Amino acid sequence: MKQAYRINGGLVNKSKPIKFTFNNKQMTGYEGDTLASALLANGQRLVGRSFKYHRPRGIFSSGSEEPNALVQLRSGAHQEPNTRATVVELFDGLTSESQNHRGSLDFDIMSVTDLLSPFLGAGFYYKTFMWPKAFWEKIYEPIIRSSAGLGSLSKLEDPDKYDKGFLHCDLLIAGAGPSGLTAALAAGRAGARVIIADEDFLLGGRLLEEEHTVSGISGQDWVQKSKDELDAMPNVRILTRTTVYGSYDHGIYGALERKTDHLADSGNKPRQVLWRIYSKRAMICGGATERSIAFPNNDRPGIMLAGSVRAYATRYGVAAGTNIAIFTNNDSGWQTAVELVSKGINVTAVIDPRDTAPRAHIPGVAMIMGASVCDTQGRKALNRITLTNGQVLNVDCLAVSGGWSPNVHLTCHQRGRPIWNDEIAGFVPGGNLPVGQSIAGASNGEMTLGAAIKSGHKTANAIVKELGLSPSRSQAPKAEDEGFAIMQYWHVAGYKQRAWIDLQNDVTSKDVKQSQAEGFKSVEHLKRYTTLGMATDQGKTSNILGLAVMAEATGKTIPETGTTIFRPPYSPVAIGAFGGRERGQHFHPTRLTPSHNWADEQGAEFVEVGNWMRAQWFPKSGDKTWRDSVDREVTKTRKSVGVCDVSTLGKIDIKGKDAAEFLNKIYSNPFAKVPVGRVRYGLMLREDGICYDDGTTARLAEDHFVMTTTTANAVLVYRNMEFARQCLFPDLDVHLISTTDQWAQFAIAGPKSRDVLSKIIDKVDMSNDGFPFMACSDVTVCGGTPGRLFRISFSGELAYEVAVPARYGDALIREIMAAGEEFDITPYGTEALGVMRIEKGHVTGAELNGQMTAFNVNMNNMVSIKKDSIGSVLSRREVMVADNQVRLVGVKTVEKTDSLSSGAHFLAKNDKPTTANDQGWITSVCYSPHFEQHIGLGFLERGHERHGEIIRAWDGVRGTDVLVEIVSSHMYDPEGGLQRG
Amino acid sequence: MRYSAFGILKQGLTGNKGWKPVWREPEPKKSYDYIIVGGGGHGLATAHYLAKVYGGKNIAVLEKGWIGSGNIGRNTTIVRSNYGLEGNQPFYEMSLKLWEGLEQDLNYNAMMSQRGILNLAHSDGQRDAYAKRGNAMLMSGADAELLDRAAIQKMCPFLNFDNERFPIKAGLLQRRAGTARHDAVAWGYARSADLHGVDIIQNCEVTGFQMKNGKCLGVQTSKGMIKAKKTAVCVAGASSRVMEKAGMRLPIESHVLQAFVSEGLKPTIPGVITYGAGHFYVSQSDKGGLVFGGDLDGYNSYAQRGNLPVVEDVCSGGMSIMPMIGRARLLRMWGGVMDMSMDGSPFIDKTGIEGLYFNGGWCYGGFKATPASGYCYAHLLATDTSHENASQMRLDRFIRGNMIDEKGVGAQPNLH
Amino acid sequence: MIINHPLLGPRDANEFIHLGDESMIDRPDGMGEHAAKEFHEYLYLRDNPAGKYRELWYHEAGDRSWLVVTRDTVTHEIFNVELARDVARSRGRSK
Amino acid sequence: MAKLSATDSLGGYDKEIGNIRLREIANQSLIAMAIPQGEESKFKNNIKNIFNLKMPSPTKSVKNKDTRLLFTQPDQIFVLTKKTEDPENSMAIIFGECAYITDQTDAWVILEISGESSREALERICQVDLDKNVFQLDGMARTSMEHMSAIIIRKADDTFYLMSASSSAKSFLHAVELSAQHVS
Repeated sequence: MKQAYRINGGLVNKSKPIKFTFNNKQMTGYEGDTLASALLANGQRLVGRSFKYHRPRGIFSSGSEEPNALVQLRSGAHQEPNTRATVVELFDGLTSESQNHRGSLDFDIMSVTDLLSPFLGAGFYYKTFMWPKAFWEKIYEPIIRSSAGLGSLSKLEDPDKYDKGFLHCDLLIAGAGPSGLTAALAAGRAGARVIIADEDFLLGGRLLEEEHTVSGISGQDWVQKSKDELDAMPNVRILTRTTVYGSYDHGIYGALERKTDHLADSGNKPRQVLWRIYSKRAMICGGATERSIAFPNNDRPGIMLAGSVRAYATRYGVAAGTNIAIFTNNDSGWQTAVELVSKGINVTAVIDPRDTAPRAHIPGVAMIMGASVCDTQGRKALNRITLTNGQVLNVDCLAVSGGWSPNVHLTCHQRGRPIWNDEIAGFVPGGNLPVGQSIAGASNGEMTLGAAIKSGHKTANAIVKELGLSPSRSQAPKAEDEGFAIMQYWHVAGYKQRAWIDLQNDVTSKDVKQSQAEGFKSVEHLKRYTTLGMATDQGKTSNILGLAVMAEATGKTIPETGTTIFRPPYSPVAIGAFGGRERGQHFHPTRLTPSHNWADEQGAEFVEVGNWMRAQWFPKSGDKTWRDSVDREVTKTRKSVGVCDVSTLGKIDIKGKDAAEFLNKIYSNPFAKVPVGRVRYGLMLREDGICYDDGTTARLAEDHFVMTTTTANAVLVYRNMEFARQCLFPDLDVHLISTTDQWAQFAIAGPKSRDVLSKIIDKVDMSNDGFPFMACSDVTVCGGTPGRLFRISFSGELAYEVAVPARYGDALIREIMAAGEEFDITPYGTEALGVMRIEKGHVTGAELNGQMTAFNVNMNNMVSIKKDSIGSVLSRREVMVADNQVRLVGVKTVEKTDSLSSGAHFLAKNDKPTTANDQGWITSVCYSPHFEQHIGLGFLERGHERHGEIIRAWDGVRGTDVLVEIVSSHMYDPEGGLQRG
Repeated sequence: MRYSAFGILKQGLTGNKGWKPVWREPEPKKSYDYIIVGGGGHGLATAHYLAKVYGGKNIAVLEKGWIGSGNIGRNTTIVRSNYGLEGNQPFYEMSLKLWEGLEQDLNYNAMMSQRGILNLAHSDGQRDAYAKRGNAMLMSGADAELLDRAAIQKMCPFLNFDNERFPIKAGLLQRRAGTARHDAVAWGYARSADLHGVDIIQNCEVTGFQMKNGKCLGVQTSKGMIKAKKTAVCVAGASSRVMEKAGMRLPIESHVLQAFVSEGLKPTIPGVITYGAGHFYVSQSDKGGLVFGGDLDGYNSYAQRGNLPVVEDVCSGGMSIMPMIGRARLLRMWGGVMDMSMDGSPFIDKTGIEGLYFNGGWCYGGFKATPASGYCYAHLLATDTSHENASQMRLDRFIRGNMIDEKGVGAQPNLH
Repeated sequence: MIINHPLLGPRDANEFIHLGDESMIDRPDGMGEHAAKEFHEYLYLRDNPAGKYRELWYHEAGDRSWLVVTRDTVTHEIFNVELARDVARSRGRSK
Repeated sequence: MAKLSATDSLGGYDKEIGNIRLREIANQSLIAMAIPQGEESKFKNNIKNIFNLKMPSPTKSVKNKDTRLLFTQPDQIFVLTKKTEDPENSMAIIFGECAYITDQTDAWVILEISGESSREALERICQVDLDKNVFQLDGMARTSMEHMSAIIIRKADDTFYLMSASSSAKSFLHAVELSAQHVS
């Protein structure tokens, strides 16, 4: 198909043809085209369907404000829905498809909704679908749902990469049109660190789309000259294809750079990079967006924004039609006419509602003043328009200009409100701008080229001064001030046909009026009731029109009617870009224990514990299930000896003259008098009296303690201790540093643990008297490696923990296994660890879940009332120590063959499962090889005095209900003889 | 006017010219029996139930801006009753039951859509915590199911099952949960309250309370003094600012919570899904937008806008559990001011001041609570006793040590 | 947001953890006569101002300093940043 | 019994990606020194006497031939120096009462990134301003990269030390490698 609408000129490279498809139709465009310009060049009028009424729609604009021309770009996993054809750079092999139709684009069966439109006006959902009651869920809603949305996701993993980055500058310039470029030159010449970003793939803005003279040369040449100068400045960074999408606190801006979207293949590089830009100052040079006029049937393919028709001719060398009429309420429409004619495009007429003399003399063009367009024909492409003066014109393109709206979005992202400017009939930035932000050019209401360039120059120089630099002596480029006079004319009223305001969401002037009639007068109500401006174009071309029609209906002025809040992003940003590289395996960092490689060699199963990977169990050949492995690990450890990597436990080095006094405030139990060479178990409360962590803390010297925390709370405990140190007790001489990663630490447990360790530890009296339960000491291991030895037990057996610097961990585990071989030592994982601690009745995160007090876990005697420690006061509140509180208990199944499940609730034998009958719940369960049955821990109302009772463990969501006996939580070796032995 | 199929047909055929205002715009009277301060979802629901269920007469709702301008129109529209604690669960289940009958009760379609909520668990501990919660839900008469990995894969094949940093172990499913059209809830309650004679007064800011020897006699407003036998404050994020005028300090901080919506997409996601290993939850609206969110920004704020770190954190969570959404575009981000209480649970209670009542501390769970909150608040106003399902939502619970801390993170609002 | 650290200069707020009101420094005496009442007010009741607010931040990804930041909760403007330890001492805290 | 042999976090990684070189630095000891309250001046003098260095500023490290001092916390500095077997003890002996010393050698992994594009690569993970004129020679910052806490030191023109937790060394390496690949 040849490019019938291609004309001479333009910035496309006609020596570089590019093949692409639309709805599988092969077409050709040129390098420098957008998908939209190429479609127009190929005469493709109908490109999509509207959201609600499935009306045929064509390309409306030439920028990111496009409401109609949304396509599904690429295919397969790369399919990208709702992509604006007007901003897609054409690349070889591009494939695109139209959206939101059932059947073909030309024959969309859903267009029946258009016939039903009288019944589907504003807010119709809320008034209907209610009868009969059952129908809403089963019939109406599924139907509404199925017709929702525009394009579709592939439902496959996004195959592209995304990245993020951080940039710093003195001055960020958003927009590289005339004012932005001028500003960049001024600031760059003054030596400021400048970042200038533009969403387009070329610099220049309107200077590419309109013919102007700047400082005596053509606008396009001036752009090139400026670009060359900026490229040569090391202090200036140019970001094209980069949308500054949001303004955030303290000079931070979000920007999205499209790195490979314009290429057929990303080459395994990130598709897009999300920049966080830290700026001292920022200039918004975002230009202005043209808007339409609400006249009957103003939504047909071929009805476009006038400035865009001009842009397609001048930048892309494409005529938007063969017979073009222009309908404008302002002078820019006339400039469009002049420029089109100069390019040999046939302009039939300029229609202007103003009762003045024509705004320009254009030979061969009917200049119809004081008239408007009041109807149009052509279902899938415009072919005729009717004017209020009765004239009928045969045209295939109607270029409409309702005036220009300054792009104030970035100036309002921090909830600032723009103010109305009658002269330009648009909102301009208000007084309450984001800190450090200035605006120049059309986005500041300076609508003429001359004014835009002047303000860019002036504003940049002012900023340069604020930055403490001296402005360069260069003058602002010269350009003329073209006319921009406008009549505030929004709506061709008094006709019964629908006049569209929001093209994508199908909001018409009727909907706005109905919304007003029903009392939804506030702009926010209007927006929410009619969905005006809530489509993918965020109302860039429709919001002001909607306001104007609402103002008309309420007899208020537009400023009285107000605007809705502008929110980021300026134009939609891929969720993948915000996600960046934190995906899949790299969502969070992975922490490995010092014995990880060794455990991996043993075929260990690993489990995520926070960011750690911990060995869960060590399968051996012959194990049928994980239970076999765990049972073996437990039994061997209890009978002989086992070893477990416990390096993940938080370790904090606490040093200082006041270290003991400090710990005495941190722990609820006494710590002031722990002897050197001894370890003590400590209980930590939050200030609200709830237990949140526990662990052992060893005193290695008068002024040196080593604290262990749970793996999960290591960071939190450290943070809280720093708070106590700096904010509560600033004069205590105490110093903290995390040593979690410094040490490889192994628990060696079981009757033979002493024998194994004797072979590892250098010259220490390991006898029970020489190194008793809860002893600790600096040692050397394996002939001289510095280490630490603790005699502590989580398993309830005779047990030790030995630590060496992490780099020796791999070697040490191998030595321990070798030393333990004669005792058939077994490595054990977190599951076996769990079994042994449950048998022993030690609490962990399952019990200390942030809701339980020392009273609940029967450790109230560990909250000293003789001292003031964190949380002690509030732990004694009435409800928290009431008799009916739940208390920690052990449970055993009555039937040895029954199994238990965590999360089951306790019920009396004959009670129904109701909230009122709920007596508590099970927190931890396991199969105990020792007791040869399932056991568990749990919380039960008055549980401490109910040992021996038989009740039910009811687990409704798992469908089980078993009888359990309540026992003490200390099930294994309650006297603790073994660990002391 | 009552909405009916016939009415809509008639309007459609006569050019939709006959629609009447959904609510009146009365001038405030000199005095009322009940003044409800705050024309958000909870305030309007309170007015509706007070008038319709408890036969309250002479009621006014005072709204500083336009009704529904607060969090009712700025949330992710999730409706559920999957709580674990006795102080909460029966209340939220009551709320869910009211949601289920809302269209008929209001003759207004709030588009309640019961497509279920699935909370994903990524560790045995998390799974068991969900089991405990699910059982508590069943005990309160709610529905709950514990799904295993296979069942989840069947239901949501698009989740990340191959390359997960934190594998999906299980999920807690409540089928009756879902979403509703947030604005319509406010409008439906307002319309019904108005039909029951409630004066809804917009653009009427309360500037102070009329106090006389420890008694509240009414409110000063931008439209003058208005007397009331009972004054009921219900202003969510503005709770501290308003109650300060009555000399009260609250166990509440105001924080910003951001939420996000994508461009419209053809139906992709069945119900509400929450990621247990990252800060991300998502559903798809009737219009096709992915509506999603995550955690608070973490700092106190009244600004109704947030910052980038949370946006990126939420989206990376989404990408890691649902890698198909990468090419969907984020269309709008916004922030709401959350009245974060010190234990993450709300208050519906009398104050120490006679004639002054308080409803607040909804954190980011206020939307789903709207019907029950209105109902229980109306009950309190009408009877001066707490509704049985809100009996623990008291202001003195911290003095007594009766926290309702679902998350177990203690007295730090930005962690709830 | 950017927090201008008194020692390190401007840093992105995402390096910090936010705790809450500066008054968290004024921990009551747990052995005092009215400890229960004082702790309730200390831990649970907040002014929660809309406007200038003195709050505690922790530079967890940085130098581990606790800071007192004076910030407007409506505009997010930051007026002043101090080391919390200095503030604590100035408010009479010692050992 | 055989003396234990050490294993480096990244097994002595050394690789070139485009014009960027990444390598693990494993021949250094890292020692934390906390300053006892009231001993500030004594500590300062010791630093002068022992290393012939002044105290590092919060944003700039100081170094001599084989030792570099980093500010890590208001009352704490890190000493980066030639690797020795038990630095905690040896330093304790030298400093005695006026410093609390904790070995951190094994808590950290050190990655050196060098080459023309090193800054461009770091731009993708480091939110600190690394501009030549802002982050000058010996400049240092403690920050976070890809959710991992990190210390960055500018060693030479385009050469930086990156330090992060040893347990997540592989994740940290991946983050830096990826950045290098993305810009090469």
